[in-house]
Amino acid sequence: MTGPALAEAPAPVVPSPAPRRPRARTGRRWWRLASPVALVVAWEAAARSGLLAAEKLPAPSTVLATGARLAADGTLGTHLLDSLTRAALGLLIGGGLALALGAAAGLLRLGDDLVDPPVQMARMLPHLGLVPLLIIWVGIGESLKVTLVALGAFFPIYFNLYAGIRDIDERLVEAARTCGLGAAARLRHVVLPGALPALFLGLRLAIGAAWLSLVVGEQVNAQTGVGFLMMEAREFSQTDVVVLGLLVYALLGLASDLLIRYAERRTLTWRRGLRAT
Amino acid sequence: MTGPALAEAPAPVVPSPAPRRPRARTGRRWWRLASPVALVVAWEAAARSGLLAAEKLPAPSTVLATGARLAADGTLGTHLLDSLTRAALGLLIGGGLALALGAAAGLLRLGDDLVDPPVQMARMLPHLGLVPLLIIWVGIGESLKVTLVALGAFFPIYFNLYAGIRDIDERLVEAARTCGLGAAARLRHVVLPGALPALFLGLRLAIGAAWLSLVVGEQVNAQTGVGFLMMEAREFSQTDVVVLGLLVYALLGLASDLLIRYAERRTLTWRRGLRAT
Amino acid sequence: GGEATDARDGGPLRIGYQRFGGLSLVKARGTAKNVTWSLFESGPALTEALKAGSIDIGQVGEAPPVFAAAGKIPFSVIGTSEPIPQGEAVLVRADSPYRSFADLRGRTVALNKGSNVHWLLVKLLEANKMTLADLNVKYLKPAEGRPAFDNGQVDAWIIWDPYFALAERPGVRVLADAAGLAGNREYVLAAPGAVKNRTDDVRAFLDTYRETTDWGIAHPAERAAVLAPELKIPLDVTTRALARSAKPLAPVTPDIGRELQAIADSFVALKLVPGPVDIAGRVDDRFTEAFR
Amino acid sequence: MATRAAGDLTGPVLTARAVTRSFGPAVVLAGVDLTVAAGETVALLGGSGSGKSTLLRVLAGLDDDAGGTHRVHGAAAVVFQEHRLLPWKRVADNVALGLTGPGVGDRVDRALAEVGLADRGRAWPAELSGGQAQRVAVARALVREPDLLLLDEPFGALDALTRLRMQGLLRRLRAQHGFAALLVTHDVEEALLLADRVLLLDGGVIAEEVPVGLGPAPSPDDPALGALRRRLLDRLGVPTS
Amino acid sequence: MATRAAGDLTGPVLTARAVTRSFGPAVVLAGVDLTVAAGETVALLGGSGSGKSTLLRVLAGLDDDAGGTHRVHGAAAVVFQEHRLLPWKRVADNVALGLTGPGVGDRVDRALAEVGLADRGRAWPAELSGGQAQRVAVARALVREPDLLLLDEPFGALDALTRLRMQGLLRRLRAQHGFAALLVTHDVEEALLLADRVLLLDGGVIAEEVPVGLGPAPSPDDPALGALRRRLLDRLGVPTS
Ligand SMILES: Nc1ncnc2c1ncn2[C@@H]1O[C@H](COP(=O)(O)OP(=O)(O)OP(=O)(O)O)[C@@H](O)[C@H]1O
Ligand SMILES: Nc1ncnc2c1ncn2[C@@H]1O[C@H](COP(=O)(O)OP(=O)(O)OP(=O)(O)O)[C@@H](O)[C@H]1O
Ligand SMILES: [Mg+2]
Ligand SMILES: [Mg+2]
Repeated sequence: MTGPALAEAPAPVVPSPAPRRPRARTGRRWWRLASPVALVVAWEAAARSGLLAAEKLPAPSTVLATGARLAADGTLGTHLLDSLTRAALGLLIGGGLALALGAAAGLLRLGDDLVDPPVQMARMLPHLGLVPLLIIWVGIGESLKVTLVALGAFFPIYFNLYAGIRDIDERLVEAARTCGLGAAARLRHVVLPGALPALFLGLRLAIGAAWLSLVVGEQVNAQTGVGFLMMEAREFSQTDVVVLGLLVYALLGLASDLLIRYAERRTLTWRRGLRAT
Repeated sequence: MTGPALAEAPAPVVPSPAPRRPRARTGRRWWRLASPVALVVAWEAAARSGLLAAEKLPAPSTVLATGARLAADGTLGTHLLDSLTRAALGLLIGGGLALALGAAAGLLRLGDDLVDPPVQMARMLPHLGLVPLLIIWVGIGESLKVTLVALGAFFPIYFNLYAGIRDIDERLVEAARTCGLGAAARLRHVVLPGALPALFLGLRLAIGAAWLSLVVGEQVNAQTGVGFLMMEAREFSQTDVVVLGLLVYALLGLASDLLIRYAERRTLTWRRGLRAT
Repeated sequence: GGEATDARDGGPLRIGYQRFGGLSLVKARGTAKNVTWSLFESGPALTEALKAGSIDIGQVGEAPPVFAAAGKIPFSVIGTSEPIPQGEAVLVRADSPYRSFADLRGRTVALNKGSNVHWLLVKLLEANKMTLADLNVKYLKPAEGRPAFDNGQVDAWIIWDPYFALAERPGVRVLADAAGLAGNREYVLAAPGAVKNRTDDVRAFLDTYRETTDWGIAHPAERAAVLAPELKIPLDVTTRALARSAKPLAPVTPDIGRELQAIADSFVALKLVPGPVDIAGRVDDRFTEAFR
Repeated sequence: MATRAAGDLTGPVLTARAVTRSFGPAVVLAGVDLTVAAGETVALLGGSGSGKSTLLRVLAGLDDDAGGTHRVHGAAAVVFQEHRLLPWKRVADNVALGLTGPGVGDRVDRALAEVGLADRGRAWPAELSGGQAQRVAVARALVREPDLLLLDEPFGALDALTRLRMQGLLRRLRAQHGFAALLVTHDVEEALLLADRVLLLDGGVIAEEVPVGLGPAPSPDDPALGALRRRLLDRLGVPTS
Repeated sequence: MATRAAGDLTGPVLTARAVTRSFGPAVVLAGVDLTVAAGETVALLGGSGSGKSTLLRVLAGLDDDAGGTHRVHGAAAVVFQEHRLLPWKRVADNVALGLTGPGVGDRVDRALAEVGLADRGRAWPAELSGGQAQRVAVARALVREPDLLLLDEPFGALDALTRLRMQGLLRRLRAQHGFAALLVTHDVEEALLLADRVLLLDGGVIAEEVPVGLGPAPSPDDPALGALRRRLLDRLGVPTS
């Protein structure tokens, strides 16, 4: 807002009394914690009362204690860092490829014809099924884990980008063309911002897929990583550590979601969708 | 088109000479096979020439021969049927839940506040990590596999539906309201069709996720299923059967994609996106 | 296609090991020089890496070499251990009515497919004049078998150490072990390239292996203290498992070849592996010195 | 021609008191008072960005953040400034939106015929020209025979001839069904020809109210009309030589 | 006031020959021939759905499926019937779209000021009223100082005063920069006031061509204008008492 007065509608410059909105929104954000908190409380209560056997699901407090112990001796940090590194690397590679190929397929007819059919076929290949081949191709080291993450991250980004590009209002592209924008500038000013919401969604799904792939990957010859930690715990039936691993994933999910939400709020200020009623 | 003449624009009723479009489109559809075919030919050539060692990747002809053998003795059919049943059941359950919760979160503020945060947290839980807990909760039978598929299918559908609903042009909802449409009718006439493209995308991703989950699930105490077939082959290093399994997945991917494309063409005739240039 | 990749002269020798196998003590004590370690959750996973040429030497139980040979994976059997029949067992819940393995007829039994316990199952069936059809077999990995067993989804669980020792708690009873049925030896496998091109490195490593194993047998308390943190298992469990499962190494002999071949033939007869398998021919005795 | 229902007898169909609306610090509506009697047509004039569409949205009950009170007695139908046709429904289905009961198909066909689009019922909204889409939106509002029509520049994208026809249609239907209408328009002439009363929105309030009273079918050459036009244009700041 | 460039001397800025376009079986353009001289303003009239927007799209080079030949000599800028502002760019960025070089900010500010929206540069398109958005679209076209302006009802959503101002702006800028314009409009008066020549699109062809020649700043009360208006309205089928 540049100023209170509108050039051609000389509306009285009475500042409106109560800017309620921001307050309400903050309130709402806290309120969103209600259901997770309720779930955790119910879980703890069930565990304490003995309704939920400890080997079925350890109490949150037990899990937290385990977490504190592992965090204190540095184990959790090391594993987390390694997993994060792998996930980041894989996301970078898979996401980069998905951006390039998705843009090619979404924007160019030739790209669509060449790229999309093989991707459509590859889309269904489950990572786990590929593991034996990947072991032969890329070995059992870090590259296997990163490849699996990249594969997992590729598809949601590719598909959402492709769909996002296809969804862009053709009329806006035309308008940009008449404004003298070349292909590159149209990409930057019209296609990219237009496909951004879809891209964000793809990124969310990709982050989830990355973790999933990492768990698969960290089963093969890993000595570190949250997936390894969980697998090790599984083998020894340390349910509390397994649940701790899940909790770590859930918190990472929440953190990445907050990050993406923040990025969305920054870049998608212009949007107004169907407000929930 | 109702007729050649436009009521208020009395344009001459000269039928336009060449309806080139449909022809071109059929031609294009075939042309889309080019790159998969080229890939397969290159693969076969590399295998025959010895560039690609048989244990790295068997030739397509070998894989096809294996496929023919397994199809002839009925093995492939049985496994496929079992996998398909599990996938369908899981998709149904997971998809149904995703539709219900996604709609609740997308449409109702209360639903958003209650449903979305736990889902956001659960989103990152990798299925594999859940397997030990799921074994305790649902056992090691069919329900485990179906649960895993349902979990895999849930998230893409939920997220895409949620985003699709949030993306609907608020102005159209307003227009529907002024036409006297109640909440249910608005859902049916505005929200559902508006979110349909996103829903289709979610369905695509969900089918992929369903297969992935199934491979995980069919590693645990399965005697049938394509995932089991592949795992068994993996134990005996029968790379051709592993690749056959992958091929089956790829073909299923293609088939499901054609199905969804068909459904999209039927229901989304009204759309016009950025045409590839 | 291992040959090309696994013969890299000069580089560290790549060792594949499993939790609690004899090699883990070498890893834990850090006595071997110029090696890299890869951990595998099971024998089949380790032989898969052998096939991919990702490791030079690995250690597995009884059945994996047979499955690997059936899978045409190139490797040779270069060493073994004394039998460890107490290191694997059939577990049931203490309050269950089963008194012998034969009582399990028609019941559900969980075990890991393709591992040493698979051979034990075959021998148990044979000894009790039963067939696979008499049991409801569930193939579950150790990590999956434990919750299934603990929650009563299977009636019995055939498992090896250390999972055996971990599961051995009040309320759990050992129905039978491998004594008199199966050898349950450990086998050292090597990639052909390593055997051919890096004979000296392999020999040096095996020497270290034997020295470490012998030290462990001489110092059981210290051994448990070293291994418990490495394995992340409680010390008492480690001690108990090691007491029965840590055996001296042994050289491969024609007898060993015959023992393995018998396993292979039996698996073939039961159609557990496809086609005939020649495992005796995989035995390579050029490193026997290191194991004496 | 039927008689227009006298608003004062049957009570107002729309009442609004002290309607306010601001966007952030900018106050767009600063307290609008408005009454529309049953069967009455009120034209709303105002500069671009003066808040006409905002007011219409409030009156249609679509704006929860507005202050003041407003009430519609009976059913209202809205024609928005943009056509707001559902892109995934064919033209006929868009017009039929929310209608139930027997004979809907016929009613829709008749409404489309009335706006000159009888043969475009099966077209998609994206296939329509600007003026055609606008007319479909008008048909969608008319077909539900409301007590109050809220029209936001319904004829803005129409050529002179089609516009005249649509104005005629509106007059005819109003005479038949006796509905009231609040018509936002930029065309002073149109306002005077169609409305019983002309309001001028300025500075966030109704700054001027001009009763027209030219009779049910005024002629464009009526001298009274010329005077009114000059007065309104003056008030809008347009130089009338 | 600067002299208008004589079209005949500098050659045409737009030529189109036998332009055809059909949608399925419906032929919308059946062979349109059109020339616009440099600096000339041509108004295009026609019924709703007669193909005016379709023709403009073809001339702007946006329609690959059209037949015939057409050429723009120099740079063209388009104002579409809908505003087509990029919703993710603020108003000022929308106007600046595709502009480079120093002083863009100033030029954009000036253009926005000229259409009366000096203080809305940082607003989002969704926050604009219908008329404001349309004026931003006009500013976006004007700021690039093209050789040819293609305008599809650029003033359709504007109130009388703003409309007059915008017409004045267009006339002034044309005099300053000498650009040519093809103006689709529904308003016969506007066509006559702004254009050198009025074309009538009917039946898919240019059915009528009327040179105006009222001089650079015609008065609305010019009697010649009255006659022309009557002729055009007649041709459009509008009864002129
Ligand atoms: N994509 C399309 N498919 C089918 N018909 C179309 C399509 N686009 C336009 N038409 C038809 O072409 C005709 C001309 O449309 P156009 O938009 O050019 O009209 P116009 O002269 O601009 O009308 P208006 O004054 O109402 O804007 C109309 O009858 C319209 O229905
Ligand atoms: N969402 C919004 N956020 C901020 N300002 C807004 C928003 N919507 C409308 N406005 C402002 O409110 C004012 C009134 O808008 P409105 O659409 O009611 O005008 P209008 O009278 O209909 O104009 P027009 O004749 O151009 O359609 C305008 O200045 C507009 O910029
Ligand atoms: Mg408005
Ligand atoms: Mg048009």
